[in-house]
Amino acid sequence: MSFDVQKVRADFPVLAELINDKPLVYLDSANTSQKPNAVIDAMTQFMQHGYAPTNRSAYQLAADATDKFEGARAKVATFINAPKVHEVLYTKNATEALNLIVRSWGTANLSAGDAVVLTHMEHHANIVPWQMLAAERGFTIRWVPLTSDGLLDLSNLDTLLDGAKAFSFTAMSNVLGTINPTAALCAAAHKAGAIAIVDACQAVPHMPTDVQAWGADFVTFSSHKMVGPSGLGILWGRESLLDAMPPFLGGGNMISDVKLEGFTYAELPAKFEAGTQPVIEAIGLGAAVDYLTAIGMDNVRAHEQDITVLALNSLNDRFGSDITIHGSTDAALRGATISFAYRDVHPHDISQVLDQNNVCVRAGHHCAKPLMRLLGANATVRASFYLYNTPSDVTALCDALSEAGDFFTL
Amino acid sequence: MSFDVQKVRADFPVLAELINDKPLVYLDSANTSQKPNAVIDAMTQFMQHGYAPTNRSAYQLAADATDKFEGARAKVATFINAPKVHEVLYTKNATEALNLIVRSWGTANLSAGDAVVLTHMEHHANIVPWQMLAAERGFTIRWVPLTSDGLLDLSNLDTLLDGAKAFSFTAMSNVLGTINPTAALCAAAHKAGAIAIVDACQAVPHMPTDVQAWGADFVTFSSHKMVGPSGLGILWGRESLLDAMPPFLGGGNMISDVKLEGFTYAELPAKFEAGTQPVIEAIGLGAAVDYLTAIGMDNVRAHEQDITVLALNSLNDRFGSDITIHGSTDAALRGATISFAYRDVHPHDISQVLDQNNVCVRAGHHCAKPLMRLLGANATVRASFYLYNTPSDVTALCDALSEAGDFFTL
Amino acid sequence: MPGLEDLYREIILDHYKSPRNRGSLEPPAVRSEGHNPLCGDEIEVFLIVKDGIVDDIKIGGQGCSISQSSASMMSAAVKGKPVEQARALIHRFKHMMSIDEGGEEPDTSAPLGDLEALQGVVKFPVRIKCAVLSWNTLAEALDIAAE
Amino acid sequence: MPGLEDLYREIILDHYKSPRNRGSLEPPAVRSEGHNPLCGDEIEVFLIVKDGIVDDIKIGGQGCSISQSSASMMSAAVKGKPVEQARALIHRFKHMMSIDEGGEEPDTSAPLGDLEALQGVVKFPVRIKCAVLSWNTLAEALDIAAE
Ligand SMILES: Cc1ncc(COP(=O)(O)O)c(C=O)c1O
Ligand SMILES: Cc1ncc(COP(=O)(O)O)c(C=O)c1O
Repeated sequence: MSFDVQKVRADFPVLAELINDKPLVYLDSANTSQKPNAVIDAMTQFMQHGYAPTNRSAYQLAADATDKFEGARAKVATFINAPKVHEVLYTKNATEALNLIVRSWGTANLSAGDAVVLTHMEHHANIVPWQMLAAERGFTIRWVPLTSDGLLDLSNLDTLLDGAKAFSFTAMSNVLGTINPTAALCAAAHKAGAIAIVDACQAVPHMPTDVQAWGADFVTFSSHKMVGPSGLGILWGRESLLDAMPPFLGGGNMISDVKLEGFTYAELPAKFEAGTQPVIEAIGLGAAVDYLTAIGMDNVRAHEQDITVLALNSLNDRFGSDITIHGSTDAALRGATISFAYRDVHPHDISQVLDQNNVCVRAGHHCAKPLMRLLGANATVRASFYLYNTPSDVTALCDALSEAGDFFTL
Repeated sequence: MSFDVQKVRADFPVLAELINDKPLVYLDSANTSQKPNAVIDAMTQFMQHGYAPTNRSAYQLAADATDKFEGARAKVATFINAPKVHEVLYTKNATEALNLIVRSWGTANLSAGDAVVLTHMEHHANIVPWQMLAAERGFTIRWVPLTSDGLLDLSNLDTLLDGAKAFSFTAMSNVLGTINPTAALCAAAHKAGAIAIVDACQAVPHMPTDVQAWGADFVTFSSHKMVGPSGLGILWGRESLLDAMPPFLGGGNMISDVKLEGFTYAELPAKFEAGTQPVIEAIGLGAAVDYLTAIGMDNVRAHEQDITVLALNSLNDRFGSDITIHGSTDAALRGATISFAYRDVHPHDISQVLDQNNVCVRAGHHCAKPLMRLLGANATVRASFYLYNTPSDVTALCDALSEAGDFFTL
Repeated sequence: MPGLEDLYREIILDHYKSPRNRGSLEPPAVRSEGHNPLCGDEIEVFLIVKDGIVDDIKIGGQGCSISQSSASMMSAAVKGKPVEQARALIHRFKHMMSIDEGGEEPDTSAPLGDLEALQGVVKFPVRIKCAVLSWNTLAEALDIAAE
Repeated sequence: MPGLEDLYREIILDHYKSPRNRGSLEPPAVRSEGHNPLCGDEIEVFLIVKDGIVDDIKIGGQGCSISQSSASMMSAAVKGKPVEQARALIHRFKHMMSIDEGGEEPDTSAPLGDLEALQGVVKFPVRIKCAVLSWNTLAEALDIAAE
């Protein structure tokens, strides 16, 4: 299928909004993405015509809702090439998925003297849960450092992994855009006897994902970053690991039996899905997966690569030494998430001027404070592009940026 | 405001659905409720025109989304008369809210030798998390028994509470419909030096709720049972308790600072809200709260009480000794959730015949297996009514039930 | 929408009202237990395997007409049969219930007898779990007996 | 939509470019630290209270023009003033930023001086946290000094 960005844009109603008579230039998709009509309609239709409990009641309406809910799980499994549908678990977001792994797998496997390896470019969601458990259990966290162009410095990886029980890393940095060599990192983890956990929040929405080709043990991501609704995340895990782990949250749906003396738990996936699930959201994510599949994840990646080249070139051409772009300059090694510093103007002030032009970027630490310290910044401006962004969005960013420059050099 | 059930029904598009040319008779609201246009539209509008990250980015669209998201929190606070808005925490469902309390408060406060008091009519969500922590910590769980008409047997309450650290109970049984004397139970807990945790899943949707009048310490409920979307629950807690508790999930948003060596956490409510929150869902719940407030929770309760009287009378009149209704026969002591047994026909078979007439009831253990054992049943049929149900729904239930009787007495 | 007669064939109601092989067996008979967490149905299978033959089988527990009649028919179908044949029948029955467990297509040449009547359950997806519960429990009992 | 001039008054940019009381103080000066978790801004307040008077104050940390200029103006406004007056000013400033902490309405009779320029921030709700960060940090420092 050929990719037509104008056609894509027409699917996203918010992109047609005018704010103060100017169009919206949404460059914050690494934070959260906009939603196409296909997703909005799937949720609306379901609420209007088919809402019912899932996996609980036996009447037709409930059976149909259950089919849609479980059907969405199957779609997600196909989308990431999971070997088994029941290895795909619904969570509330990627953060909960990571906490689930740390609490459930970690509690069963980590104690004092053990080590877990993270990287310097992790999101807080892949740091804090480990720190919380480490404070209880006394295991060590080791950190893979970065090279000066924002790639993982793998020169000492084998030493870092030596004796480690888990290697947990992001497939793509949400600050630098760096795409990590996920399959090689999983292989290195396994060679050292560690499990490999991939935070794929920034990868699944933007490029084809194959958890088997990666060779990962756990993969996590969020619906809201991949044109799906909020309130839903995904944890994929190998059946053998998930089967061996204790449950995470207790309650309805995850049990096989409950007596006063104790409970027994259900099989996958119910074992890890306590309580009423995000049903409307799962149906929305199913529609999101269909939407992205129809467009083709190869096309999404190719389009974003084009935009990345254009954006890097435009920013450098127009602002030269006034701008410092963090991370790699090679668009083949990175996604369309671009963090930068502009002279000594504070990112918050830049984003203010940009906002005056409806250019929406994030200014801040992007939930990656350890990385920010490494960059020597409290904050950066981050423009992140997605399948619906155009070359004219790049122009709008550059124009607004030079206005910011003018304003703060009064 | 006067209450007009036909007007209410017109707000719920699914109730106008015809299945096989017959109208839908939805009697499964204790499981999950249907959604009015006001909620569906609020979510749709937000996704079409205003979707953006909350509490992260600084541009106008994001600020507006944050206002709506935080505004919904304020609405919920008003709805339950919470003293402070930041005591209202978003979770993914009531189950997660209960797990949060048990994990966070429980881990800090419970050890071997301690005791926690639950009741025999609890939902698995208010049992299993306690059993999970008890298995780790070795504290004891004590159970408040029931009287033969399905009320809590409070004759030994003070003995049961003696030395206990927490009393966690449902405000209304999801099986028997029993409404518990919540304020008195909270007072008894406090007299014994225990905290009072109220599972208000079945109360908040159906009657006016005032957490201060209850004198509770924690109150939990789910959006999807109160005409709001799935994927969202609420935990209200006293500020002093929440402040003293360790965080539950770790990640973005809940931190103040993160260094390689460790993290410090944010203030309420962010402290307990790790990761991207159910934003679309919160806006939906805000609309649900507005909707219920406009109708008036007193009116909802009065309407349901009328329906309960009618249903109890109709079932008894038409089926006499063929039907056994569990729980109290006094509509003042119960909500509109009615569990029953019909001759020796299995509930699953009854629900099948009912479904053939589009009468949607739940047949099963209702996530309350300890209670079912007490009733001596593996399953019951449960018909649960809500603000949109009518006297003719009661008739439809009775008609379908006599059809089931005929069919299984061939 | 399929009608009630599609689901509740006469032979099913007959097995429900007069269940075959109802009861329990003392050890050395093996015992396994199945739950349907959805609806609370419980099945117990008591099994004696002798010389590779299902020498005796008894069924306990409670459940709806579909789960009870399925268990009753199952017990009648496997009693006195070689273990291999019982396993093949489990595979074939689940296949009929549209549960694909991989492996070879089952041999459907032999007549199914009473079990044929459960075919209609497939049109009521929610009830498939009811029909299959006893079969899964039997599979577990066979595994235990083989240990 | 309010324009940039509403937010970035000249006096604000002046304080941003030439911050007053920038630096640090050694103990026995007290120190407190504030973070804006939203954007990463950090403020340090160093404070010496002597005989109920803010004897000296220095400001460290990094942040945007709003948080930095607010801190600079604040330091100038409270230096040499009685602690009670500093606390009253915190209350009044947060009130101006539409943050209601309960308690009495602040006395707004005294002129605010440079701080008046920050009034425009209220129209940019996201930036209120920037403006208030240093004031919360000062409140904490005053609490520590009072211990
Ligand atoms: C009394 C009671 N408590 C807890 C729950 C759990 O709620 P949820 O499944 O939304 O987490 C329910 C509903 O299922 C309930 O009825
Ligand atoms: C790399 C990465 N990991 C984890 C997360 C956390 O995702 P969520 O906030 O949806 O839980 C994010 C996004 O915020 C992210 O970019």
